Amino acid sequence: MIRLITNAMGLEFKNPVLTASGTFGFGEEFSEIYDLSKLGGICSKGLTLRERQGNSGIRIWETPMGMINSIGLQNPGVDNFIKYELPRMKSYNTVIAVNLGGHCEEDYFEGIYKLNESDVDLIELNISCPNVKTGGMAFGVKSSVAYNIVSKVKRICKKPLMVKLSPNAESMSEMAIACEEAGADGISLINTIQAMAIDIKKRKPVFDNVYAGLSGPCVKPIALRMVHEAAKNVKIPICGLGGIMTTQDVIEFIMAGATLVQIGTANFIKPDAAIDIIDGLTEFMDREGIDSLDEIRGIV
Amino acid sequence: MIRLITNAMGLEFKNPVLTASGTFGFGEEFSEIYDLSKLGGICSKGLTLRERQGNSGIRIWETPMGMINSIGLQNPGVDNFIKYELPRMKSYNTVIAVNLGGHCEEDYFEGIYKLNESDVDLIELNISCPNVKTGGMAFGVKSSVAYNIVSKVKRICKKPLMVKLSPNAESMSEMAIACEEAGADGISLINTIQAMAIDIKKRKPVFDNVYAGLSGPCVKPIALRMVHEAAKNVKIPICGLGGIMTTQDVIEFIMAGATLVQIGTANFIKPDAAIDIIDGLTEFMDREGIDSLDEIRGIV
Amino acid sequence: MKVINSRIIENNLISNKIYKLKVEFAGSIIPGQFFMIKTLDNSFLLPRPISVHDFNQNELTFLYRTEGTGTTKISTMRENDLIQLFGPLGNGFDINELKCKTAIIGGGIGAAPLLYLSKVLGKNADVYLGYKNDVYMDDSFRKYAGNTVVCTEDGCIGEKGFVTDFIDYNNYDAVVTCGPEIMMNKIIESCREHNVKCFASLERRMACGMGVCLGCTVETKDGYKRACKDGPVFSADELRC
Amino acid sequence: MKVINSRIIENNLISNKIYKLKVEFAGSIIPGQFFMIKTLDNSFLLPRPISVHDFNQNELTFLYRTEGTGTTKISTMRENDLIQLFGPLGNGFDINELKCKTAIIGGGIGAAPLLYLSKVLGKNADVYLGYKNDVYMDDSFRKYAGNTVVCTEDGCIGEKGFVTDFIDYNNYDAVVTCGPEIMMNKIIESCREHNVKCFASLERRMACGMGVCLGCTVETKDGYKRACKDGPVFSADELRC
Ligand SMILES: Cc1cc2nc3c(=O)[nH]c(=O)nc-3n(C[C@H](O)[C@H](O)[C@H](O)COP(=O)(O)OP(=O)(O)OC[C@H]3O[C@@H](n4cnc5c(N)ncnc54)[C@H](O)[C@@H]3O)c2cc1C
Ligand SMILES: Cc1cc2nc3c(=O)[nH]c(=O)nc-3n(C[C@H](O)[C@H](O)[C@H](O)COP(=O)(O)OP(=O)(O)OC[C@H]3O[C@@H](n4cnc5c(N)ncnc54)[C@H](O)[C@@H]3O)c2cc1C
Ligand SMILES: Cc1cc2nc3c(=O)[nH]c(=O)nc-3n(C[C@H](O)[C@H](O)[C@H](O)COP(=O)(O)O)c2cc1C
Ligand SMILES: Cc1cc2nc3c(=O)[nH]c(=O)nc-3n(C[C@H](O)[C@H](O)[C@H](O)COP(=O)(O)O)c2cc1C
Ligand code: FES
Ligand code: FES
Repeated sequence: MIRLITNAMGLEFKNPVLTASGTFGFGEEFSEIYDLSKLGGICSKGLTLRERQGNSGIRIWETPMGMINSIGLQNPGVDNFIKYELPRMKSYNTVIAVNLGGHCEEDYFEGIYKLNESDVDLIELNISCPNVKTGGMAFGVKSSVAYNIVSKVKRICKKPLMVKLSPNAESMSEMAIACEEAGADGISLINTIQAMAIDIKKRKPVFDNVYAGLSGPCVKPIALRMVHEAAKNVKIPICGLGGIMTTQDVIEFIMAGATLVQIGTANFIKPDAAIDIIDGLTEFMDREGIDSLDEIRGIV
Repeated sequence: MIRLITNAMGLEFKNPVLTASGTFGFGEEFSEIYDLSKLGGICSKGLTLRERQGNSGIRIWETPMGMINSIGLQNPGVDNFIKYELPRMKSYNTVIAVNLGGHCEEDYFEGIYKLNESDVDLIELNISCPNVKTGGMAFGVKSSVAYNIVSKVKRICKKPLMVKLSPNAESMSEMAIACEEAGADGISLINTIQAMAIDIKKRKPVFDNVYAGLSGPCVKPIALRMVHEAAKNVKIPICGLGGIMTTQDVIEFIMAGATLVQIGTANFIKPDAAIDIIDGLTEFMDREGIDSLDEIRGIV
Repeated sequence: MKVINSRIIENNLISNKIYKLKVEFAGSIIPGQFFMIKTLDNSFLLPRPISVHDFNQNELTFLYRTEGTGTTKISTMRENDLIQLFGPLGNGFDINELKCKTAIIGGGIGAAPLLYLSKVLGKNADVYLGYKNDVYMDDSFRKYAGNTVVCTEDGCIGEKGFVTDFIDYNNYDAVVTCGPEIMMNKIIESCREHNVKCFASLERRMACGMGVCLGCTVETKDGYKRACKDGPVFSADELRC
Repeated sequence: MKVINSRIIENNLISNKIYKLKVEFAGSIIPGQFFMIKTLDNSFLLPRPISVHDFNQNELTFLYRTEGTGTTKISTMRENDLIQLFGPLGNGFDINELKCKTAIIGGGIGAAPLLYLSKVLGKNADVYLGYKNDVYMDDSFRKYAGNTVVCTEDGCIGEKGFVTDFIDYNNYDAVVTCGPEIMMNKIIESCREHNVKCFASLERRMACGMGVCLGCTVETKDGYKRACKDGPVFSADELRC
């Protein structure tokens, strides 16, 4: 297991496998299924400064080897998180990342100020949520806009800062470079891809918000390309995700240049998927005679 | 069947269902399976001015509910096409579209001059192929670049001109608008999405070209969103494609605003899929008591 | 709750489109709880929520209707095949609230989760089952319930009419229901009128089934709740309908 | 060629990971042709190319080894299930070129397409089968072939060694081969040395199987050809290896 220890962004992760924001709640439910200290880390459900109810109407839709969600950042807000969720999360004995979204610059700043004073290990700045009408993804499409918000956040942020990129960005390479130049300690990608579903009986969009976010195995080939593209363009560590279901998928992301990975939708498909994947990594290293994942990282 | 007749770009289509470029060759093989005159139209394999060998190495890779291809526009060139393929295609008694790619402006112009003098019904200008190193998709990413090439082509083109857009475009709405303003008679979308696969045993990308194009049911939710986005922004007719497998998929694209659709990867999965889909359209109209697809077009 | 690959003991068609699936399972289960079920192949992605129909001696029984891709695929599984189960999930019925005279009202396949409840409540609870025209599950209920009333819309079997026509709410202290929304709404309304406490088991599209994805929202008087974790059983008092 | 949903007559394990699939099919088939095969669910997307192993009286037989998702899924299909077939596809062997003394050389599962050929060629053709350690198909070949030589790498059954060690190319006017690339390359080389005409059946990843996608390229002296339509049988003279 020691072979899996991964250092990135000034933090030590027990292994490179984190669970992805919005697919793991705040960990409590999963702690009934397995020992969370086995994880490399946990990314919290996306938080906003203030509590949010989330979107009305249908929120989940299955697609061929994928799902579309329109949760709309339902969350208890930063204060409630720090008070009620974080203490329990810290007891899980793994790296705790807070996924922070925002509607405007001030929201991000205020959230950061509060989190600066908390026990959180890592901030994952969500500039990419496609499910909220204002802000959210708007920060994640144009690299100049992203550069602006990331550099401002970085100036005030006392925690390691990982920026979560949107696959809907105009250019993944430019976006990654912009975040690196703005001072991000790392980047994670991809968030969900903007998609749509139509209910032909009702002759209406399935989602009240019309567009929503696609995730799951169907997006993996796209996510892998984007991680590779980002990795070729920046030196900061990359946390790769998008459709990871198996250890083999993780290896692919690492070969494409990812330092860390996140498990998202797979947590729904097989709730102990992350543990299988971590176990599989050790087996893979044994089989291939590898002492450290550094030997294959970015090899492609 | 008369109810399915669709007029667009100055042409009459027997029905709104065409077969997509690169998935149907020049029709010959499929003519052994079914009567091609049943189709709304056929888009030829992507042509370039001069014959191309296409890419080396593996060209096909299966992914969850999708496939990645790296054919690299292997084709006989415009002259050979006009001489050897087009006469037979014209005998199929359906709308014949030529999919034309290019590496540089001059290639496109010369191709158009030759096709102007031919029997081709429609030109589908491919500014979006992700599988050739130079040109190809480069024209399809930035809307200003697309505007430039499309307006120049339009000036010399004597056939109806449909521009095939890339899902890798920076912004689908801006791209659609740029093509409309440049004078396109219609647009078709989406081409394949840039993706990647890694062979972890070889520790190498699967494709010699590293990145290649993703298609099939997995991309449908994304394609549908893009078609909807384009339809909300332009008045020219839209030909929607990307992952269509069933009549229900077609209805969704039409409700999202498509006038025509194309069947791509489905031709491989069930070679007579297009016929099933066309038959299904009639049944759908009967069931819903609809006289014309206009009643549902763009309803969402 | 746990994730296991469980062996199928039987998976048989028992009525039009209705299958009974029996699997091995050790653990304890509250009536009204459900499992997320998936085949081991990739013919569909999200597990499907299916309620516990019956449970005893390490045998867990589900009753499901084939609707779309997932349930149709599940119906092709055979004896000894393995199937992925995740559960038990959800709050289930609060038995303490039902130690009074209770009416259990099920509509169609919606009655599936009510059998195990009826078994636990015993003769104290009467059962009302409404069907379109195809009747199933009635014999199982008769074994446990006080009184069992069966009706069909066309009267082909049992009483003719909607199940809601045959209940005298004055006879009951509590009502439990699961079935089509329109039926449940009608029952909730009647219960409010008659001041009878009422519990309804709701259905929502689910991804995780365990409370983390926030995909299965139910609008309550306290804001959104999760059908999978705060439910699927809700007190009619909480519901906004 | 046609697309049909065909009824499965049998689909049985006949050796380690090797299945024999028999389906209903009416039509005519040239030895060496193949079908694109798919289950009717969506557990995988692209049909899988599988060669005709045998054909008679409306019964088409395939022999396949479970490799990954697709073949494993196909192996779970049972009698009377329907399966999607598209074919027959490919050029098949040119029987006229093989009306001389012919050696048929198969390696492992690669021998599958050679049985129907052997049946058509009859006693005029000898058969050489090489396996790692597990031998199958040998009895079927013995029925039709002139001489049948079986060998295994470890000698557990038949001769010990590689199949290529047991062929005297001087005895033959033509050689036909299908199996691992490294085996086929060696045979092609020997045939060139001995001036024996040689035909090899090649495998490539395929999407359409009918010549339209251009996904299955084979490098030949005349440039790229399509394994599915211009092949899968190629004359060694054309090949660049
Ligand atoms: C808590 C709970 C318990 C249930 N118990 C039973 C039971 O005991 N017996 C039974 O027959 N059915 C039950 N259902 C309904 C059952 O889950 C759906 O019929 C099933 O998910 C449909 O899946 P499908 O693949 O056949 O249909 P598809 O339409 O192909 O499914 C597509 C997606 O929509 C979801 N979906 C479709 N219909 C429903 C629905 N009614 N409720 C929730 N999700 C849906 C599916 O889960 C899937 O994610 C229950 C639902 C819930 C929420
Ligand atoms: C013309 C032809 C005839 C064949 N005849 C037979 C036969 O009679 N018996 C038999 O056992 N096998 C045969 N094969 C090989 C067989 O097609 C593959 O073993 C099978 O496609 C593997 O699919 P999978 O889903 O099990 O593996 P996966 O690895 O899951 O397949 C993933 C993808 O790669 C493709 N692929 C993987 N391996 C091969 C391969 N060796 N050749 C072509 N595509 C491959 C699959 O078709 C699929 O698209 C033949 C191949 C060709 C091209
Ligand atoms: C139900 C759901 C909710 C999500 N919520 C968030 C969120 O709050 N913040 C965020 O950054 N990403 C969110 N995501 C995106 C995931 O973290 C992840 O980026 C995406 O799903 C791709 O990974 P996957 O394919 O492995 O799921 C959510 C995804 C799902 C499916
Ligand atoms: C094997 C293959 C070859 C293709 N070749 C071309 C091409 O030459 N020109 C083009 O514009 N699109 C080409 N495409 C893209 C398709 O026309 C279509 O845009 C894409 O596959 C999405 O539709 P689908 O998901 O229905 O396949 C090709 C696609 C495939 C799968
Ligand atoms: S299904 Fe995920 S929270 Fe209920
Ligand atoms: S598989 Fe499509 S051309 Fe050969």
